[in-house]
Amino acid sequence: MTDATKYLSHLELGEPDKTFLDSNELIINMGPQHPATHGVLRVILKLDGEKVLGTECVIGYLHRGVEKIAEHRTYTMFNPYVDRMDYVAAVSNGLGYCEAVEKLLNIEAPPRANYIRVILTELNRLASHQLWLGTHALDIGAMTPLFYTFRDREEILKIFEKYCGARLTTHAFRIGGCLYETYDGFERDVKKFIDSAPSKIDEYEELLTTNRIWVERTKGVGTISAKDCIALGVTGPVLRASGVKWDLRKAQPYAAYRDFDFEIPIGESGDTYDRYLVRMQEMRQSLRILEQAVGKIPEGPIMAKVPKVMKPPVGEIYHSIEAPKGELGYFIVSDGSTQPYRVRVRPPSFVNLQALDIMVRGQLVADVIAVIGTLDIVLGEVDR
Amino acid sequence: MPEETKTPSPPSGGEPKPAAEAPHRAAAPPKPAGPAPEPWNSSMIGRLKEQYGSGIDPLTYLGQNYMVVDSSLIPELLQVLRDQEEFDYCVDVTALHYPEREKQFDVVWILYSHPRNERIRVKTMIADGEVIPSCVSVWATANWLEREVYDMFGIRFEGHPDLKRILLPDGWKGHPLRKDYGIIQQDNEWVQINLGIESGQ
Amino acid sequence: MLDYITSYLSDTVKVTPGQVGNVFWIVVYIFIVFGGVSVAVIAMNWLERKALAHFQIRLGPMRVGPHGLLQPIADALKLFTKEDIIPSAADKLVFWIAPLIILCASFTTYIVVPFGPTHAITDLNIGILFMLGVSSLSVLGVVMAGWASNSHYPLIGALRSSAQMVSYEIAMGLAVVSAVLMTSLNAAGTGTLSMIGIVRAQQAQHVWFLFKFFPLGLIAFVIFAIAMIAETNRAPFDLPEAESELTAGFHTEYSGLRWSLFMLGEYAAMIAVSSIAVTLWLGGWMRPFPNALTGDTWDAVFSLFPGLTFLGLAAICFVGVARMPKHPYFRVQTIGLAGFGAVLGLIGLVLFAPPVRDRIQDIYWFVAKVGVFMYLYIWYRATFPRYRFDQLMKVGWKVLLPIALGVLIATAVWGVLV
Amino acid sequence: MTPVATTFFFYFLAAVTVISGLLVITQRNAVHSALALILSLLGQAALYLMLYAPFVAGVQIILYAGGIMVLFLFVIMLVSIEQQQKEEQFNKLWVVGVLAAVALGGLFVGVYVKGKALFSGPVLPFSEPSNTQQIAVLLYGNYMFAFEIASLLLLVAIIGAVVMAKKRI
Repeated sequence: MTDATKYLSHLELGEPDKTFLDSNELIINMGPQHPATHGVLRVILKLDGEKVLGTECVIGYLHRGVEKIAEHRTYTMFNPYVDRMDYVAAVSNGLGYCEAVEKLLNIEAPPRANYIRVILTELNRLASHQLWLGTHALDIGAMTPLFYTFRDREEILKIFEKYCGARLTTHAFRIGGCLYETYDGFERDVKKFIDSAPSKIDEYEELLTTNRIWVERTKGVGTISAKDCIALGVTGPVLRASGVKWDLRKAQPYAAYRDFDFEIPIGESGDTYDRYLVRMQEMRQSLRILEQAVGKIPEGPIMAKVPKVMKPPVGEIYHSIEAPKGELGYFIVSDGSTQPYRVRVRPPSFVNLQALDIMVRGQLVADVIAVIGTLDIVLGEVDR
Repeated sequence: MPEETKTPSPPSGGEPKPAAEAPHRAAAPPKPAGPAPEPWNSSMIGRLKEQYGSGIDPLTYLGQNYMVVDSSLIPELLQVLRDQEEFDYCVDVTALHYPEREKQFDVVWILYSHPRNERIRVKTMIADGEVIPSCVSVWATANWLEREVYDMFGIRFEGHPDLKRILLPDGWKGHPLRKDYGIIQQDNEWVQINLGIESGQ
Repeated sequence: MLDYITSYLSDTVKVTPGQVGNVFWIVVYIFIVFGGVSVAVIAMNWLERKALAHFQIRLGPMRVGPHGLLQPIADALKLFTKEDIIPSAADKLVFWIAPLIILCASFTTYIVVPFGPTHAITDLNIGILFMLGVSSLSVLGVVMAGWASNSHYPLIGALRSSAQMVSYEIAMGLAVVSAVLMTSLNAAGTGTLSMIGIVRAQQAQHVWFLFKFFPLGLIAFVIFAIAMIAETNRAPFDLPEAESELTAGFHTEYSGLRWSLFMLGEYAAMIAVSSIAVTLWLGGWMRPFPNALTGDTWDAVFSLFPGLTFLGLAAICFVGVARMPKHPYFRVQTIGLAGFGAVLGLIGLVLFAPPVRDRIQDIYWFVAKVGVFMYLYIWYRATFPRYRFDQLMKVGWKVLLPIALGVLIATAVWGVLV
Repeated sequence: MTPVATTFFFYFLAAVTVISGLLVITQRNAVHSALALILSLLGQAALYLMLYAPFVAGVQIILYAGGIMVLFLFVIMLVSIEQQQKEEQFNKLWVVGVLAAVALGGLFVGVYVKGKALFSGPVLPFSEPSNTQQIAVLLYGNYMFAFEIASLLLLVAIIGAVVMAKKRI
C-alpha cells in the first residue's frame, strides 16, 4: 500500500467557461455514431482549432435499466443479465455478482469452484485487455495489432465455448459455485494457451512498445496524477498507471486469489503510454496466475449447498472485485424475499469515464481518441 | 463432451437449469431470521461519537461496517471522514427507496480508505422532496454518481455543480428506480415526441 | 496548343516521345497511359487489400473470382450503382467539382512521366515543375470537398490536409531541387527540368542520383519519400482522412461514384509521386547496374526479366490452381484462375520475343521500381500508427525542411568543388 | 505551323481568364469567388505557355494556384459565409471606381500605343529549351540586387506575420 494520505485534498475541476460559443471556438459532436468512441458514447468537444478546451460526455444511449430489472427477477434469474453490462469481460461481472449473493446468503463456494473461477476470470481479463489493445491501437492508427489480438482472443473464447457453450456472454458461474465441471482437456487447453501467449504478447509489444510514432502519440498524453485519480474514484489499470499500487485481488482478496503469487504492475507518470505498459504487464501477470492455478485445481465439489429457493435474510452487502477495467462492485439489498430489493452496480467504466475531461483538457482532438481508448470503457457498462 | 460428475452438462440443447437445483439434497429450509446487524465499535467510532453524539448509529453486518447517520450531519461528517479518517476514495453514491416509510429514501455512500484498506458505508434517510447537500466538493467522483441518483430517484443534491439527468434523456418524466415506477413504464409523451412512435412502445 | 506542346519535345532524343509533331501518337499515348493508370489503380486496390490482409493474418477478398481477383470490379460496379447522396446543406456546385479536380490533377501529371526514353506523352522542358505544380492542385480539391460538405468533420479534415500538403510541398520541392541540381554537373554546366532529361543526366553521369554525392542523394531521396507519403495523405500521415478521429475526413459526406473518384485520384497520385521519385533518384527506366554489369550478355540477361516476371506470376497462379479445393463448387474459380494464369504465361512468352523485349524493357523497369514504392505504401500502412497533427507539422517544418535545405546547400557546394 | 489553332486557343484562354476574373468580383459566395480566381490564374498560366514562357507558367501554377489560393481558401472557409451573403455586394463609391477604371484603361491604351513602337512584331526572345536558364541569368545576374531586396522584404513580412499571429513566443 502506498502512502495515499498525501492525496487527500480534493480535486479542483474548475468552472466551465461561460463563453461556450466564442467566435474562435468550434463545438463538435463526437459520436454517438463515431468509429472511435467504442460504442454509443457522445462527447461534445469544445475546440480552439484542434485544441480541446472542454468536453462533456453524454451517455445513456445504451441504458437498459439493469438495476430496475434486477428488482423484478429472482437472484438466480438476474445472473445472466450482469454479463450484458461489460460484455467483453462477462466472466468478471458474473463472478462479482455470484460472490456478492453468496456473501449475502452467507455461503462460500468450494475451493475447486474458486479455482475454476480464477482461471476463467483471468482468461477473461486477458481477453478484455487484448480487445482493449487492438481497438486502442486501431484508434491511434495502427491497424495490425487489432488482428493479432483478435487471433489470440479467439483461443480464449474457444475455451469459454468448450466450457460453457457461450463465447461472449458466458454466464459461466452460478450462485454457490460453478454449474459445469471442467471438460476433458480443459487444463490442457489452458496450458497450451499459457505456453503460446507470452510470445504473442511479445509480438504486440514488438509492434508498439518501441515504435517511435506510438511512443510519441502516447507519452505525455492524457496524463492524470494519482491524486486526481483517487479523487475521481478512478480504479483499475488507470489508477495503477498513475503509481498507486492498489489491486483488489491483493488488497481484499476474493475467490482463490489469496493462493497465488503475482505482482501489481504500476506506472509512474500516469500517461497513456504508462497505461499501455501497465496493461501489457497485467497480461503477463494474469498468465502467471493461470500458470499457478491450472496445475493444481483441487478436487472436490464445484457447488456449495445452496437453498433451492434463495431467500437471503434481510440485510445488505457490498462486494467488489477487480474487473479488467477497475473496481466492479455490487451493492445488494435483500428484503428477505426471493427477489433483491435493490441491486446497485458500481461500474468501473462509468466512474473512469468521468476522468476524461481533465485528461484531455488542453490536448488535441487526436488525443481525445487516444484517451477514450486508454480508459478502456465499455458502453454497456457505462450505461447499464 | 464427456462428463463424469453429477453436474448437469453444458447447455448443448436445452436451457441451463437454475443453479439452485444442482445440489438437491441441500435444500435447507429458508432462514427467515438471518444474522442481525450488530453494533460496531472501533476507535474511529469512538472519536466520531464524541464529536457527533447520538446522530450516528454504527452497525456491522456480515463483517461489513456501516453507520446510519442523521441527514443533518451529512456534508460535515463526510468531510471529517475524508480529512481525518483517511477515507480518500468514494466508491459509490447510491440510494434506496422505501415508499412505505415516512423518510422514503436511504442515501448510501460507500467509502474506502487506501491507507487503512478499510471499507465502510454511510447511510442516511431523507424524505421525498427533501434536498441533501452534495459531496462533490469532498470527492470529485460524486459528480456523476449524484447525477445518477438524481436521475434514478429524483433526490436533489444541493450545491451540485451541474445536477441534470445523466442516463435518461433530459426531458424525461419520472424516476425509474423508485418503487412506484413500473418496470415497463415509460414516458409515453417523450417517446412520441422524440422518437415518433405513436403507440409509445 | 497541341502544336505548341509537341514543339516542346526535346531535340536531343532521337525518337522523341509521341513522335514529334504527330498528334495521332500523342492521342494514342494518352489513351494507353490513362488506361494503364486506371488498370494500375484497380490492381493496386486489389493488391493493397490482399497484401494488407496477409500482413494482418487474414485472407482478404476471397469470394469474387479466384482469390478475389474480380473484387475491384465488383466494388466499382457497386459504387457506380450506389445511390448518389448530396447533403442538403452542401454547396452543390463545389461538391460536384471537388472530386473532379483531384482526379484531373492526379491524372494530368502523367503527361510528363517518362516510362521510357520514347515512352512518354510529351516531354516538357519544365517537366518536374509541371508535375509538382499540377499535383499540388489536388489540395484544392480536398479543401473544396471539405468545405462544400458543410459539416464539421470534413472541414477539419480539409484544414488539416491543406496545412499538411502545403507544408510538405516545401520539403518535397527542396529535395527535388537538389536532385535537379545534380543534373547540371556535366560538361556544359547546364541542368534540366525535363523528366527525360533528368534520367538522361543520370545515364550520362553513370550513377543513380540516389548514390550521387553519397549520402546527400540518399538523404534527399528519403526526404522526398517521406514527404510524398504526406502529400498523398497515406498512413502514417493520413490525418486528413483519419478514420478513427474524423470518420473519413474530407470525404466523409461523399458516397458512391464521387467517393470512388476520390479513391481513384488518391491512388493515381500515389503512383504519380512514386514515378517522380523513381525518375529523380532511381534512374527512371534504366535497368539496375547499368554501369557495373555492362556488355551484351548482361543486357540480354536483364532483357529476360519482363518475360520471367510474367511467367513467375503465371506459375503462382498455377500453384493456386493446384491448391484449390477439389469441389464442384470451386470449379468455376479454378478454371478462372487457370485461365488467368494462362493469359499471364502467354504475355510472358510474348515478352520474350526480341523486338517486343527491347521495346518493353524500359517500361518494365520503370513500373517495377514504382511497384516497390507501392508495396512500401502498403507496408507503412500495416505497420505505423498515425501521427498527431502537431507532430506531423513538427516533422515537416522542424526536421525535414532544415535537412532538405542543408542537403541542397551541401549539394551545391559539393557540385561546385568537384 | 502556327496559325488557326493558336489564335483560337489564345482567344479561348483570354476569354476564360477575363470571364472568371469578372466572376471573382461578382460572385456572392466568397468560396465561389476564390474558385473563379483559381480558374483565372490557370488561364493566365496557359497564356504564359503560349508566350513560350513555361517556367513562369509552372511557377504560376505552383505558387498562385497551388499555394496562395489554398491559403485564401483556408481563410475564407473559416469565415461565416451566411453573413457575407446578406451584405451589400458593392458599396457606394461608384465615382471613385469609375475614375480608377478609366485611369487604368487609359494607362493600358497608352502602353499599347507607345509599345507598338518599342516592340516591333512578335519576336521569340529566347530559344525555348534555355528559357529557364535565361530567367535564372536575369534574376541572379542582371537583377540580383532587386531580387535580394525583394526576398529580404518577404522575410521581414514572414517574421512580422509570425510575431503578430503568435501571442507568446
